[in-house]
Amino acid sequence: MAAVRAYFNNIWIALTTVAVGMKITFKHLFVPAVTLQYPDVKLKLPERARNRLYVNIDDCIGCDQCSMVCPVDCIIIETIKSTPDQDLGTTSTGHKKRLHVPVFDIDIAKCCYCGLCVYPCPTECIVMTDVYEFSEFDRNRLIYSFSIMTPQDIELAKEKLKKAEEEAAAKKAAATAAAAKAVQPSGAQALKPASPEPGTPEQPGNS
Amino acid sequence: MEALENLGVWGSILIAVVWSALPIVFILLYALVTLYAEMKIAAHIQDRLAYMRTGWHGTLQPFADILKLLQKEDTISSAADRKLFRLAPYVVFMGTYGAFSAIPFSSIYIGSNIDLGVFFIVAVSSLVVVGILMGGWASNNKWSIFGAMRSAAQMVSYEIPTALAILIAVMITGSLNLQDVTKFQEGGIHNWVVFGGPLPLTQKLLLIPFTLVTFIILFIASLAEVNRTPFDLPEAESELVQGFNTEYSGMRFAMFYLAEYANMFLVSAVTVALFLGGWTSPFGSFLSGPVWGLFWFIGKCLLLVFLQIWIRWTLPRLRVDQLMYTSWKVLTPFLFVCIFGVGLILVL
Amino acid sequence: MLHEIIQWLRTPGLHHFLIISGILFSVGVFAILTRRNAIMVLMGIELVLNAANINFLAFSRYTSGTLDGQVVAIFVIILAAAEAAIALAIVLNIYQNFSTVNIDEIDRLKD
Amino acid sequence: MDLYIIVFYLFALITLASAAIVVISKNIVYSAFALLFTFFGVAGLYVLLMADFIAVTQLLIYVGGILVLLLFGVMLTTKVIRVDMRTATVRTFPAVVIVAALAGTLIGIFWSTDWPQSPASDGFERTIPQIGEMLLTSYLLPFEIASVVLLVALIGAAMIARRERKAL
Amino acid sequence: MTAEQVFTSLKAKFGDAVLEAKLDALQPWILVVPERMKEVALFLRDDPAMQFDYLMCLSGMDYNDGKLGVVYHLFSTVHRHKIVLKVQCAKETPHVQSVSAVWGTANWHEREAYDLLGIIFDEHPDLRRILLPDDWGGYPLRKDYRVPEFYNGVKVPY
Amino acid sequence: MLTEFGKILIFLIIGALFVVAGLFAAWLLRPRRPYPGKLAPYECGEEPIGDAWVRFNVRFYVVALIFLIFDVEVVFLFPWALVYRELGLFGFLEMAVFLAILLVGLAYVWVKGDLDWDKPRPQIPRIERPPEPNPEKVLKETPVS
Amino acid sequence: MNGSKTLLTSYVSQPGEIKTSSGKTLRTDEMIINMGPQHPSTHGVLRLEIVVDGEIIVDVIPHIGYLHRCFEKHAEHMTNYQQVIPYADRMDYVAAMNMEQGYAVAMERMLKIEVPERVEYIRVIMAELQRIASHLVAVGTFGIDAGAFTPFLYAFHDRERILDLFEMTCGARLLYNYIWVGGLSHDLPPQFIDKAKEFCKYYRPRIKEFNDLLTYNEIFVKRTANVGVLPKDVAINYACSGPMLRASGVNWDLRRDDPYSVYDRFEWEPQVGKGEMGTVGDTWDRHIVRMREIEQSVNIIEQALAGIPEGNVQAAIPKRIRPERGEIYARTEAPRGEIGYYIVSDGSTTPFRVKARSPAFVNLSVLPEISRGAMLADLVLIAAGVDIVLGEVDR
Amino acid sequence: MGLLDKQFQNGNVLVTSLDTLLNWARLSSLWQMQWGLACCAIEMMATSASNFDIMRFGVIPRATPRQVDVLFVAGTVTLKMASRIKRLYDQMAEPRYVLSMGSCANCGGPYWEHGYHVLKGVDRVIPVDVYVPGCPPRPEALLEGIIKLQEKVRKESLVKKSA
Ligand code: SF4
Ligand code: SF4
Ligand code: SF4
Repeated sequence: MAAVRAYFNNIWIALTTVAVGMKITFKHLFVPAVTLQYPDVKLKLPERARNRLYVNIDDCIGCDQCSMVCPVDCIIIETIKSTPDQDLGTTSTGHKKRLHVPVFDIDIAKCCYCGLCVYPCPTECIVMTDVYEFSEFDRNRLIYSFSIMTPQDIELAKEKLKKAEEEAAAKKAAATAAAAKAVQPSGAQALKPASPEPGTPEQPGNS
Repeated sequence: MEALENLGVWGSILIAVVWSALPIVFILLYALVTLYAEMKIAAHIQDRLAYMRTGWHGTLQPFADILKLLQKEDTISSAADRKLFRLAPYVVFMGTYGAFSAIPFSSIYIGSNIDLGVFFIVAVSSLVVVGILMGGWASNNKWSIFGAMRSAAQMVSYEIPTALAILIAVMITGSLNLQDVTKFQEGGIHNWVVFGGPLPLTQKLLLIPFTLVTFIILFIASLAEVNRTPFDLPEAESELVQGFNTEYSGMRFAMFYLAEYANMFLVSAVTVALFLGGWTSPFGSFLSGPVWGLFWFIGKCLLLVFLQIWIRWTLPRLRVDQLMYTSWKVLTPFLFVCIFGVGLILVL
Repeated sequence: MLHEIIQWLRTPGLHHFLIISGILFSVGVFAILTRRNAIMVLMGIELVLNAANINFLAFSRYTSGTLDGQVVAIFVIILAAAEAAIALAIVLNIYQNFSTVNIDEIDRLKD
Repeated sequence: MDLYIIVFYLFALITLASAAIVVISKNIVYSAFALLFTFFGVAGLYVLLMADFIAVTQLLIYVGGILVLLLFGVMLTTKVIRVDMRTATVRTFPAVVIVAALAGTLIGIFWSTDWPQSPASDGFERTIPQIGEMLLTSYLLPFEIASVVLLVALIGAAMIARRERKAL
Repeated sequence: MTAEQVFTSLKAKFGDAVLEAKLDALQPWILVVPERMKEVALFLRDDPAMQFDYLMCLSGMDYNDGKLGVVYHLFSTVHRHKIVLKVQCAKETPHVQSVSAVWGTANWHEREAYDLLGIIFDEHPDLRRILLPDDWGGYPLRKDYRVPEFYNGVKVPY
Repeated sequence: MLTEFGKILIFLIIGALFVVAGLFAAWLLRPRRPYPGKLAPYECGEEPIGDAWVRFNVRFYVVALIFLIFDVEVVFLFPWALVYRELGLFGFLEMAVFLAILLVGLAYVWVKGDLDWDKPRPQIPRIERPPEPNPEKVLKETPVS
Repeated sequence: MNGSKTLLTSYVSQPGEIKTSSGKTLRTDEMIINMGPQHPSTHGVLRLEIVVDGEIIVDVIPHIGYLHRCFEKHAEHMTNYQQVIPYADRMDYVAAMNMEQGYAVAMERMLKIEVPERVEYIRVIMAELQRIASHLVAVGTFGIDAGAFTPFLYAFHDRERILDLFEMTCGARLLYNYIWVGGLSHDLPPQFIDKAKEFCKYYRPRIKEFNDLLTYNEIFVKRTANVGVLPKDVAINYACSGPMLRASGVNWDLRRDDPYSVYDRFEWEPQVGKGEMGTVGDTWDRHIVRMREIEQSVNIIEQALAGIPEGNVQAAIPKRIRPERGEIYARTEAPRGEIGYYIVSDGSTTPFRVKARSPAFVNLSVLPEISRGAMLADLVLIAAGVDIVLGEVDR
Repeated sequence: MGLLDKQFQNGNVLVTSLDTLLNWARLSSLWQMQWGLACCAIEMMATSASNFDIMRFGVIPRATPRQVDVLFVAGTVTLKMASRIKRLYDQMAEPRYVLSMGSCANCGGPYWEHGYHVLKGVDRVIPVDVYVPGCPPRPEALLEGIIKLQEKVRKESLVKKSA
């Protein structure tokens, strides 16, 4: 008898629970959709959103901190020392810039958006933005170079440095030669700095 | 028409051809609508939108889908049996479409007014089983064969409850011809078989519990016949990938897809014609007539299709043994009880 | 002669059905005789039964004019179904025991 | 009558051609699927013989039932290695002789006998009710026996199949 | 039971098989010889006073001094005490007795240690690579591992 | 004149023609660039292990078998359903006997478990433990803390 | 594209003896089915090699490693301990917060740092939110595997709200790098507490709805009850943890039993499986344990939100992490169970060895045991009930 | 060979409009392979969930490669997986597209340096159409990737001979 009871009970429970479920879904049929219609409507991202990196190269002092701390090593920075006669200006945070940054590449395709590079930057020039739409057809376009030095600039800076180094070496040699003699370096000549031409910083990727 | 009649045999054939091509048009239209509607209904049940970007609110989406499928390469796996692989969609679609010939869409439209009506529909649908077995076996893919075998076993087991439920309606209406069955129910909602049919009041009242149960069982069994949730094991994505059509691509797959949707309509149509008064208006002679008949018929069918969709997006699916349990140990015994009950009531 | 044949071909009657059933019957017998696969033999039997059924119906239509032939045909179909069910069960059983459905091999394996 | 001829030959062709495939094909699965067309063609012939109910029954039971059963049987007994699906044909030559003789005799008899050329009746009005009535009246005994036969078949086949499962 | 007690009782039972113990570490550990690891493990699991029935973690180690090792972190759900066992073996003959018959969980952990460090667990029922493909060469977590240039025709390094 | 069955034939033919038309249209448009990799049978991204054409569960057969028997019964039921009212109680009883006999069959297979699909036969895992160590012995051997 | 040719191996299956990859020869009526790596219900890239007899499973051989991303190697190559966190995140990407927390707890124990109370509270809130989010993914995909798609979307909708909270806090939706050794990367944003409270209020009725829709649906119950039963002693022997262990009736929760953080200050209870619908330790129990844990987590979050103290969240972050020589194994309770980090330091600024004992890896190893004799359809649910995340299985 | 497949030299109006129509169909009905690899897959799931609802773009997940148009490589491709990915890609029926989602699939992402078992970019085994950066990309970014892909499809020509 118990088996018969269980048999009918089973059918009954099945029918009722199905009905309950169907009631719920029916209710939802008339609940307005929660969908965000993306290309037409875009979500306002919170302030802290961590998406594509942006480097304000004007403020970068080339200290390499960000690259050091990056766990995936996707920031490549090369620097060229400026000669004492150059004034690269100061950053907006008041740091003195002493290095040219001819290469500041972030392979955004490797980046894991962890944000670790943002914290140590002394000038707060590397930031994560809320730009997330930058798909590409070609992967190489995901390597972003933030440096705005043209090849000529780089050449120039390198030559300068070389010259300065040679000079320094020569001076050093001279200094060693005339060890006793104190050499007063002449005041830094305010040559025209090899700073970049003003213009829109190159925004790689799609527009 | 008459001019054509005068042409003799060939004229009548021409008429018949046109006549029988109508359901194709209907199936296509219906499939487009249902494909769209299914996704939209599902989406709204799930608080989202689905298709929004192809045409106004995505209305053109089914067209895009079909056009896309047309351009899709047709792959036949090298392990497959090419002949049977190609043949299967034909068998499946012919089985489905053959059944449409006995569906009374309206008081003036029925493909073929044979006496055997539903009996023929039940019989010709079995072509689908063979077609599915053919496709699944020819694919030579474990998932396909599993899906096909399951599908066949399932359709076959649920054919008994379906046939028995149909039988009960036939016992009440006394005809197999769906057109006659429908006419039998004319006169308003109270004359529908599901509410006992146009019989003397005492008989009717006695019948109602039986017919209601039968109706529900027929609906459940028809869900299983067309492999819909909660009986969608043959195509259970989470188990069998895509079931028997795993290896099919492009248009061949589209044919299966189309046949599946057409079958959804078919089972609803049978249910409607037998139990819900077919093309008769629920308000007696109000709003009746051939065109309204078409409207009522399709409307009722779509309502059942909606029910199928609604259930699909609500319930989880059964396991094979539970599926068989439901068919043989729940539905069939209940129907036998109903047969005896209805038989007695009608004879006495 | 040719004309006669064409005429004959153009008027399908009892002959035609009988001949078709005869061919079908022979084909079925052929299958039974030649195939070693038990299931194939079964298929041959089904063909033979179908041929018989054609005969029943043809005679019913052309000679008696009653429905008795049809009723008998139903019984034949039913028997065919019952036979198929039992026979296949046996075949499966044999397959399970001997791992083959080849009749000769089974013969051999039995001893 | 023209159409009748065309349809007749169409079905005859379907039937015989597919029957030929059934016996000739080396692949048993092909044979099984060819059987579908044979049954279908035979059903067509039944229709031409004004036996609509039998024709549909043929579809229902042969195609929907027996064929599926056969297919399952085939799929249950084919082995892993594809070669096994081929079914050996033996004694072809003697068989051909016997069958040819048989067919010759049969066709000869059919041919030589003078059968009525036109239907005895103009088809039947609504066969099913009549058949139903005959089943319940003149054929009552076979009808009830049929149920017993079916019962026996069911129990017997289930029993055999079950024994098979036990052996597993 | 404290680590010290475990150590003494192990020492008493297995003698030479228990080599040393560092009991003042953050998490005290006991060093066992690899050949008798299974016995020790069985004892630790089944002894009513120990009942270390829960192997939290099994880690392979490359000590970078020519030695490989396995570290077992044990815990008892009954007595709620923990102990760390270690075994060490030479890099050339990295054989350790498998404990997968003692703790079911060790099965996969040992396969992993085999896969990544090449420690061979004797008597393991199914010692195959688990994470890396079967045709991989070398044991990547060894300190001297060189990344292959190509794997099945695909360049591996960036 | 075309009989009703003729129309059905036309329906079937049109059904087939529709598939032909669809596939023909696709044939016009679709690319065809097969290569062995593309035609490899799909098995979730792995290479197939073993052929798919293997023997299947006998369950499938048993289900088809029971179906067949009941299918046959349905064939009898339909003509009966059309006429039993005219035959009155007698006709009903005849069919009742018929059904009853078959129901015996149903009951039989039900009781014998042929209606069940392969039920899962879960094997609950167990852990091999050595026989419980003799507590006294253990106590002796292990210095108690 | 070079080398693609060599990737292709033969596509033809050889006739003859078929062996499983663990070397067992098949019987004639058995067959190998490959589920995955691309299969709708393997939740990523698990591959199950299934030996079936009909539909009954004879054996399951899980193949993992399709997502082996060399976490341990990376950890050894980092230039400092902090950099490991992004990789720890990516282990269990569904519950990144818990992964970070585990690592942070281990490192703090090693460095013997006390973290400020506010940090602990925030960590608890985050960990519990993450636990809800993770369980939502688990029960949602469980629904899909059972054939019900809608519950999954409801679950994901709720999860989305949690992700919004996370994004507000640390800017990322999935992989946060939020919990640092000794502190947090950011303090909570000002609106956070209100929003979180709002979420809790919104969420409670949704749990009931979800249960009505899926958990107590008779079909679902019939599918999961008595399926994949894992007895207590086997669970312990296989070192299962988390909901898997609790569903087997072991009242065990690291938050309570091996305490860390401030869980002892809240009122909550570990949920254990009771076998209401079938046997203790079946798949339904695993599901219901998760559902109930979600409720408990909401409780904890509400209490933590009410009691959160003020303070500096970065006070204890060491400038330079250089632990002494030594090693530590520390474990915490992630949504999937015990996440343990075994960290060995050689006294330098980079870890010498980091081994992660990931819960799903261990839980998965019991899968073959509990799925023998079940049906193919059950296996899908059993695997879903184990709730694996391949990232941490393979690391 | 399809009759129209790459058969025309230059487009006349008819060909061009046919092209447009077909491209439109392909781009609006990108069926996606239901497959995720790693963390990115979770975001992919989130994209198909109610809040972002990828289906608005006509993207429907299908389980078998035969019926899909686009493969989202969402997550880290390991070397063990590479051959499988290649095989699945091969089994897709043409026309087919690949969208690489996330840093890992683009170039190995965070694992490019020490990941001995990580394929450094899925484009080493299969051709990629669109790269979506991010780790993981936000759901919107994936949607944007799809829009990009649609742009690409729109510019294709099925019937014209490819140069
Ligand atoms: S966000 Fe992380 S991975 Fe990306 S550049 Fe910064 S530190 Fe490197
Ligand atoms: S840390 Fe900041 S200033 Fe230093 S190199 Fe990086 S971006 Fe430039
Ligand atoms: S790109 Fe980032 S989020 Fe995506 S799979 Fe790789 S590590 Fe995970």
